[in-house]
Amino acid sequence: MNCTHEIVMAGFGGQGIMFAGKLVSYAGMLAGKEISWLPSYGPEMRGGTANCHVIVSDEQIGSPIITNPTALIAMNRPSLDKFEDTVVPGGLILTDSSLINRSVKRKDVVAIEIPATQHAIDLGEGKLANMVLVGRLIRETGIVSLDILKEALKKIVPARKQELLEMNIKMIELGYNG
Amino acid sequence: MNCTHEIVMAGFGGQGIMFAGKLVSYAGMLAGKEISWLPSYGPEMRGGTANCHVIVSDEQIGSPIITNPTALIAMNRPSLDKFEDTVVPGGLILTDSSLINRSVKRKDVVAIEIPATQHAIDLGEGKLANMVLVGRLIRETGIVSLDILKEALKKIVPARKQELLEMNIKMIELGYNG
Amino acid sequence: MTKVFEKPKALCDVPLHYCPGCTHGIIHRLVAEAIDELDILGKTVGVASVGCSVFSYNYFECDMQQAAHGRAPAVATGIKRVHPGNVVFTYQGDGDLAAIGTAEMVHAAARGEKITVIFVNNAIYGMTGGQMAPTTLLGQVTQTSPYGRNAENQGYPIKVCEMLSTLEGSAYIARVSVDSVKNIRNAKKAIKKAFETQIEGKGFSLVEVLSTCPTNWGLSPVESLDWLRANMMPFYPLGIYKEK
Amino acid sequence: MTKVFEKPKALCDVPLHYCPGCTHGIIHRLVAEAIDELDILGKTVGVASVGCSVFSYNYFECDMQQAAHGRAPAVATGIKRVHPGNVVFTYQGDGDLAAIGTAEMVHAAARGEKITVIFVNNAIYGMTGGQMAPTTLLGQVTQTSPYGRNAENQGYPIKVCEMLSTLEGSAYIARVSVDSVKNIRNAKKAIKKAFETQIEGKGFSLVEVLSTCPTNWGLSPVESLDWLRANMMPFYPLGIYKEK
Amino acid sequence: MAKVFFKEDRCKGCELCTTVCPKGIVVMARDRINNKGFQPAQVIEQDKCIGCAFCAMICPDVVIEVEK
Amino acid sequence: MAKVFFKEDRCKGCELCTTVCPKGIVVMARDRINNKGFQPAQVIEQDKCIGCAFCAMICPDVVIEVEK
Amino acid sequence: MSEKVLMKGNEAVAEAAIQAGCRYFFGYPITPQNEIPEYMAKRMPKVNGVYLQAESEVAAINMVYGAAGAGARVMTSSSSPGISLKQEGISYLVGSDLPCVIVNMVRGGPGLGGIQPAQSDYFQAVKGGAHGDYYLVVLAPSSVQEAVDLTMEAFDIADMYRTPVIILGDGMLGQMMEPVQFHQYKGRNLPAKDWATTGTNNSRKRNIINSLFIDPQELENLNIERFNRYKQIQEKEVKFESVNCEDADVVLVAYGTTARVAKSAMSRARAEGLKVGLIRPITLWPFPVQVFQQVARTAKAFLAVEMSMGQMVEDVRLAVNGLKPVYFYGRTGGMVLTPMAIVEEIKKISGGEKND
Amino acid sequence: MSEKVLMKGNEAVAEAAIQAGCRYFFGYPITPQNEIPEYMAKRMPKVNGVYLQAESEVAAINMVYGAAGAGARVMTSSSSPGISLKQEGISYLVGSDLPCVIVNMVRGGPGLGGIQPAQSDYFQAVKGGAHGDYYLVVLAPSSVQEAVDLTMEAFDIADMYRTPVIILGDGMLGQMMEPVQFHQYKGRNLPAKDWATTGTNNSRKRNIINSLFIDPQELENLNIERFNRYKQIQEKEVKFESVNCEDADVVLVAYGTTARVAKSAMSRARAEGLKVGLIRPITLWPFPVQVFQQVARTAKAFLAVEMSMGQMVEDVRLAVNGLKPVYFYGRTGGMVLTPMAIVEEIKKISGGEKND
Ligand SMILES: Cc1ncc(C[n+]2csc(CCOP(=O)(O)OP(=O)(O)O)c2C)c(N)n1
Ligand SMILES: Cc1ncc(C[n+]2csc(CCOP(=O)(O)OP(=O)(O)O)c2C)c(N)n1
Ligand code: SF4
Ligand code: SF4
Ligand code: SF4
Ligand code: SF4
Ligand code: SF4
Ligand code: SF4
Ligand SMILES: [Mg+2]
Ligand SMILES: [Mg+2]
Repeated sequence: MNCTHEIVMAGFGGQGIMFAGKLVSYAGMLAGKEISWLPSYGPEMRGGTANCHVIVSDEQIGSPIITNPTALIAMNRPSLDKFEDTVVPGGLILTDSSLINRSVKRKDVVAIEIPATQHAIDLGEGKLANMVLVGRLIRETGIVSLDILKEALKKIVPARKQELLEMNIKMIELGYNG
Repeated sequence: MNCTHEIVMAGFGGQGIMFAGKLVSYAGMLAGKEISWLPSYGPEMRGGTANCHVIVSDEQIGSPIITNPTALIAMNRPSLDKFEDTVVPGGLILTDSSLINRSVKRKDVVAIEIPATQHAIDLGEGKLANMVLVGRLIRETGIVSLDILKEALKKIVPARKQELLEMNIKMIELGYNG
Repeated sequence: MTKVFEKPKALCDVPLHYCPGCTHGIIHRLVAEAIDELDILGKTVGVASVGCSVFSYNYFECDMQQAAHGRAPAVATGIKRVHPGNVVFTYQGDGDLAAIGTAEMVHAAARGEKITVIFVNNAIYGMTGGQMAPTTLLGQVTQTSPYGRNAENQGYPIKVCEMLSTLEGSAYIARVSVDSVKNIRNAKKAIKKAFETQIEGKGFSLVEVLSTCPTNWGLSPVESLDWLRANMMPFYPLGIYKEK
Repeated sequence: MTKVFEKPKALCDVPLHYCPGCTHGIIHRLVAEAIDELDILGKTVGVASVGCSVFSYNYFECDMQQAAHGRAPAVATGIKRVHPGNVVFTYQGDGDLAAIGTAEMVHAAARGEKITVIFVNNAIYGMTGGQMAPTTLLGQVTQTSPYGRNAENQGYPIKVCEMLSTLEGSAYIARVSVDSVKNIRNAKKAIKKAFETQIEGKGFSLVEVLSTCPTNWGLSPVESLDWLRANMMPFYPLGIYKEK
Repeated sequence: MAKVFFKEDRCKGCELCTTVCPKGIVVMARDRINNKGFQPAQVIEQDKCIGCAFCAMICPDVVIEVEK
Repeated sequence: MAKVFFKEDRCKGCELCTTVCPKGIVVMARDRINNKGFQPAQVIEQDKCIGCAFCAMICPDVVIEVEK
Repeated sequence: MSEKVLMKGNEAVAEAAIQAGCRYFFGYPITPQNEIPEYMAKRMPKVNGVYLQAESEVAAINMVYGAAGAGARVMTSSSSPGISLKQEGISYLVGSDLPCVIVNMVRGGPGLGGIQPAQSDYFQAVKGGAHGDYYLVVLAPSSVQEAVDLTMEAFDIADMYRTPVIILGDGMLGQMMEPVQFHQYKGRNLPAKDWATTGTNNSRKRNIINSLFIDPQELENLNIERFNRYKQIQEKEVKFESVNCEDADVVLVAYGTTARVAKSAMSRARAEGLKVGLIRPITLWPFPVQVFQQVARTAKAFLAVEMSMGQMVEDVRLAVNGLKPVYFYGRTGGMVLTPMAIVEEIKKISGGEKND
Repeated sequence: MSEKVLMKGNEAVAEAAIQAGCRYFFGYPITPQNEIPEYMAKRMPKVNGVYLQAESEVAAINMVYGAAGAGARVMTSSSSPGISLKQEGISYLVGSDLPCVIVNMVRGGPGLGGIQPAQSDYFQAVKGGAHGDYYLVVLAPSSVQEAVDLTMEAFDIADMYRTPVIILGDGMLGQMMEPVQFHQYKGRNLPAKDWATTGTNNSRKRNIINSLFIDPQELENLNIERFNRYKQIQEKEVKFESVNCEDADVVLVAYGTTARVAKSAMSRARAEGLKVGLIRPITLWPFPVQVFQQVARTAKAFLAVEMSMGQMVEDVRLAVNGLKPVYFYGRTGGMVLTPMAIVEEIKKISGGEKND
């Protein structure tokens, strides 16, 4: 059972939450794992928080809904407020500290606060903070290898957006190594 | 079972078929019997034949639909063509011979052909041929007495149409006695 | 001697079920004549609606579909989108088109759907026995306006041609009548024009035909034509409302 | 010092759920201001429709009903017929009113139903994530017109005021916008006038308000107002279309 | 000379045809009913017919054919 | 003298108010985010305000009150 | 005590509604129930009520929603295709807990079908034709008199439990005339409609009529609360008639007009020495499950007869739960059962010829 | 062999339809199935197909009628309230024997309800939400891959038996992404659509698509003919999955996404030493009755789990027919079941705490 990763990624619409989730899912698929990806949907998306549930597992996946994530990526304060308490003890919480004006309160989890947006701005594109966080996520959890993640990225970023691809990879590496 | 009268009345729309049926039903009700009245309905009424099923019985009435009438009043040829064969052996067929250019073929029924419309015209209102036939019907079948029939008529013809009432009674008597 | 008048080929050789003197029959014939004259029988598909004309699927020699009450324009859209080369028409009463079918009608027109609608307005629900229609005139007595249609509670009659003409997608909209030989001739012209509009791909076409319902108006067929002229024609002016 | 501007009493003191810069919020406030000014809060019943404004039942301090998609005018009719003394309004989007609700809208107008319709036209289905609406402009890209709305296949946008004005029962029909202070002022006037029309028993009233959907237009709120001015206002001219 | 034919059994006796004949020769048969039970329309004075087909045009039941 | 009040936590940072102020004094706070996570609108130069309430009228979220 | 009058089923239902205090009717014509709107059009103006012909069945049911939400006793009626169109609206009425009465004079289906009597809308009425978890109270009169009595009661049940109630008749019931009496209507004690949108009059908190609950936990809670009310209805409102079941080998099960035919069949069969009984569910939902459990102890078999291809028979099977075989015989498409044919079926069962 | 791709359930259904030859789609937006029309809007023009956004669900289903009658492979999709609006149209499709595929991504109800996943439209889909005697073939995929495979097959079943086929999913299935493969679509051998209204081309007798049969005998005959086709479907098209039933004491019954949760629950229960099995109906109609009859011999009890207040459980009861107790556990209104809660229920049954 321990080889099942249940990741919740949450933030505002427009922060690339859904894309980040898709990327990890895709990488999981390439790695030969069972995967599922489930977005929150409906009016709560407007103005409020958007989130997605990603499961990467060695076993067949039952419900794609995650009640207690093994890892949480929170990209705004409402998301952290909403999901902090749901993370399993010993789980991981990754926050974008450029956007969240408080710290993680839980003491029984691994809390990592990264100024991801700031890093991303420094590297040239603030909107790719999501990739910074994904890079860090896979380092912390080992869901997939960095190589597979990059491979997945290549598959889902259209060839004509080569530039974007490279930028994304840079961000991931920053997160992974930083 | 013999005290159940199942009467089909049929003709064109406008000939007072439904009214005749209602009258007999009402009379049956006044006579303390169980009764039901069921009209044909729907598009076949337009242009084609209109008919109604009247059951007057000493017992509770099951289906108000009559498959094999004990008595048939046919006021046009299509009606006679349609229902002649359905009448029970020994049953009654009453036709308006002013309007039907053929005779009853069945030999196992009591067939009475009355030039009802002609009689009614002679008496002053051709449209009351239906009453002539009803008068004859109750004489032949004894469903109700003539008095009860008249009483019923008084109840369903509005008081302000006194003249019409008298005319109707005349027609019924003509049929009953003629 | 040559035939100067005979049954059009597009009309089946069967008796019509309409009441005596009901002008649905005339309108059927005009549609069939238009189909004959344009020589399009083999590619025409008709859509019968729910109303006295529901059985029109038995009367036209082309392929036919029978649509749910009010939905003929949607059904016609389905057909036309699958076979854009077909000529698709609907035949609808005023209850069908102007009451329950309002949305389907308005949107087929707005889409400029390349179909032709024959809209038979007899100011009443004929088939169901004479209830008030959206086109019933003020003061008109019907089974469900027994004290005469009254604007305060039952609203105003809808002028369909006027309303649909406001829509960009409508390409040909006309109102005609079949109360006289002259008007019957004009009606035929309009119906033909409507089919042509479709064939030329210009957009949505509709011909509203003022029609009688002797049975539910409680008038003889001849009186019915008089009533139509005296009451319907002043309120529903004949004419071409839109032509692209 | 006196308050020259504050939250109207008819508006509940809760945050609105609309996206940043969505002009639904302005329109809500204008409706509430009109209710305040006419002092009719206690007898007003509102009908929320299905769309982004579905939660408007949480925002007005009067009794509210939530209606099925497109059916707000029918629901309002039910309410008004039971309590003719009430002031009944619906608040509907363009998908709700001009697509699925076309028949209910047309017939409420034709009946001269004494209700007021606040019709928020943002040329898109907001709530469901930005699909094409009947009011989407030609060429406009939406989730279901990804190559731009194209008249040939997807038809033409519907001009609701123009269409409803052809109906005898409509008593007040106006189109306004909330893109500028001036237009907001006019919008408020029109909304108030619409309520007055109802209160005076003149018939059906409708105010179409051109509105933005920054989220689904993919523009910032400020850009959205520009887009509205540049694209919607020329196609949907502001003005009073009918006044009895 | 023109000629009109009536498919008599299709006639519903509505009388519309009688109102449009410029020659006034279309009349109802009061002496008989057809199989449907209606008194049918007829033209007895065929020779007066000018073949205008007005009667046929207004007939809702395609009862009438006209030759000229 | 006029005064504008902002219920800052209701502000969604849409910037509409900033486009209508005749005095150009409504500006976005770039230095802070409110509880909802938005950079709110604000008026610093209150003394320049003429109390026209344009800002309030265009605000979709009833953030602004104006006194005069 | 009122006089006996002769009335069509449709008219009788309309008059009964008015006598039960219904003052709002929203309808749309369709055969074979047109006499209901027509009667309403004539009578409502006389009793200060409203008859409004809607532009469609969809509009009609949503007008019912508005009127019911505004606190009125309100009714609509239609027949099969029209009732299908009302399904979304019915689900909304349920979701907003609004009381109303809906009449379905069933005709042959599917599609435009025919206009002769049928019972093939049983599933739709009883199992839920619309979306979501819900039941409707479904009353099935088998005579014009019963149509009157049940219509009156329907309004009380609707108001008591805040639920739509269906009167499920058929073309035959609607069109036939029988003698009826209108007994003085004694209503139940009912809770005030303090939830209705009448305008706050600035003197109470605003009322909201709504079926949207975006938080699934809230929606689930409301569903559970509603099902608790359903449980009460199941306990208190079940109605049925059972005849000759004590010694019966074969028990006929039939409702509505078909039950009349079944009764004739029962008499004939008894006359021929066959021990036949009849259970006639009057409430189709709640279904009278207990009487089946009881009768199943002594009866040898059940025979459901319906004007359908077999719909109520499922509820009979569920009620009997395998204790005894349940057979089916039906006609459909507007064809009506005859007593003779039912007797034949009974004989087949008794002779072991018929398979479960 | 095609590559694995990651796709949303909704998009996968849309793509599968296109690969199965569907070239006509008529829809109307509603959450949570919007990705279907949106995908169609993008893809159809590329394959010379037609995507048309109708003015309503009612219009959409009637466009489907027209297109199906014209001989096309055609699809529509919606979610609960929208499907309720389609009921009349569905009955017409049935009555005119027209093939088509209808997708319902179910959400919480009744009324406007919510938008989270639910299974509370089971009755509507399986028992008949519309009027008249009829059934629909109802397919219930439980993964995105199965959604693809069943959608493809749905078109063949529809054409083979001239019936509408429903794909019954839920919001979760529609919204989730999973890896899928699009296998080369091998169609069945299907009869020619010589009944379609394509225009006679003056070379054949005219075709009529119609559901009106005013003569009840004719209508009955057609209904019987249709039910004969249903019998064939019941014989040939039943699909289900059964796992661990051989030695199971308690057999879970679940379909769609709930079956996934049930599987997790089964694993957990087995891990705790409880002998638990699972039957997953894939065709909800025809319901896999026989497997229940068989398993009922050895199992001690059945537990139906659904995202509803209990709907499929009736079919389980009918199938088990009293042989063994049938229990129910469900959540509703958009609440989703958890494996833990199901295991709890299993324990209650095993411990005799739960009542039938
Ligand atoms: C959904 C539905 N509602 C109602 C009906 C009943 N109905 C049949 S025809 C008709 C009205 C027909 O009136 P119109 O369209 O004016 O045609 P007419 O008979 O006057 O030619 C109605 C309401 C139906 N068949 N289906
Ligand atoms: C019967 C039905 N069909 C579809 C929907 C889904 N739906 C919800 S809102 C909406 C459209 C809203 O668009 P609009 O009316 O323009 O309002 P907006 O959100 O743009 O303000 C739709 C189609 C529904 N809830 N019910
Ligand atoms: S009822 Fe009226 S419209 Fe229908 S066929 Fe008869 S006359 Fe014509
Ligand atoms: S989606 Fe559009 S209409 Fe809806 S709240 Fe957001 S901006 Fe406003
Ligand atoms: S063709 Fe003309 S002239 Fe001859 S009978 Fe007919 S209407 Fe009269
Ligand atoms: S118009 Fe036709 S149906 Fe009418 S009387 Fe003349 S011939 Fe007969
Ligand atoms: S009230 Fe007028 S001047 Fe003052 S801040 Fe607002 S817009 Fe500017
Ligand atoms: S208009 Fe209102 S919500 Fe928008 S930025 Fe200004 S104060 Fe904030
Ligand atoms: Mg009409
Ligand atoms: Mg909109």
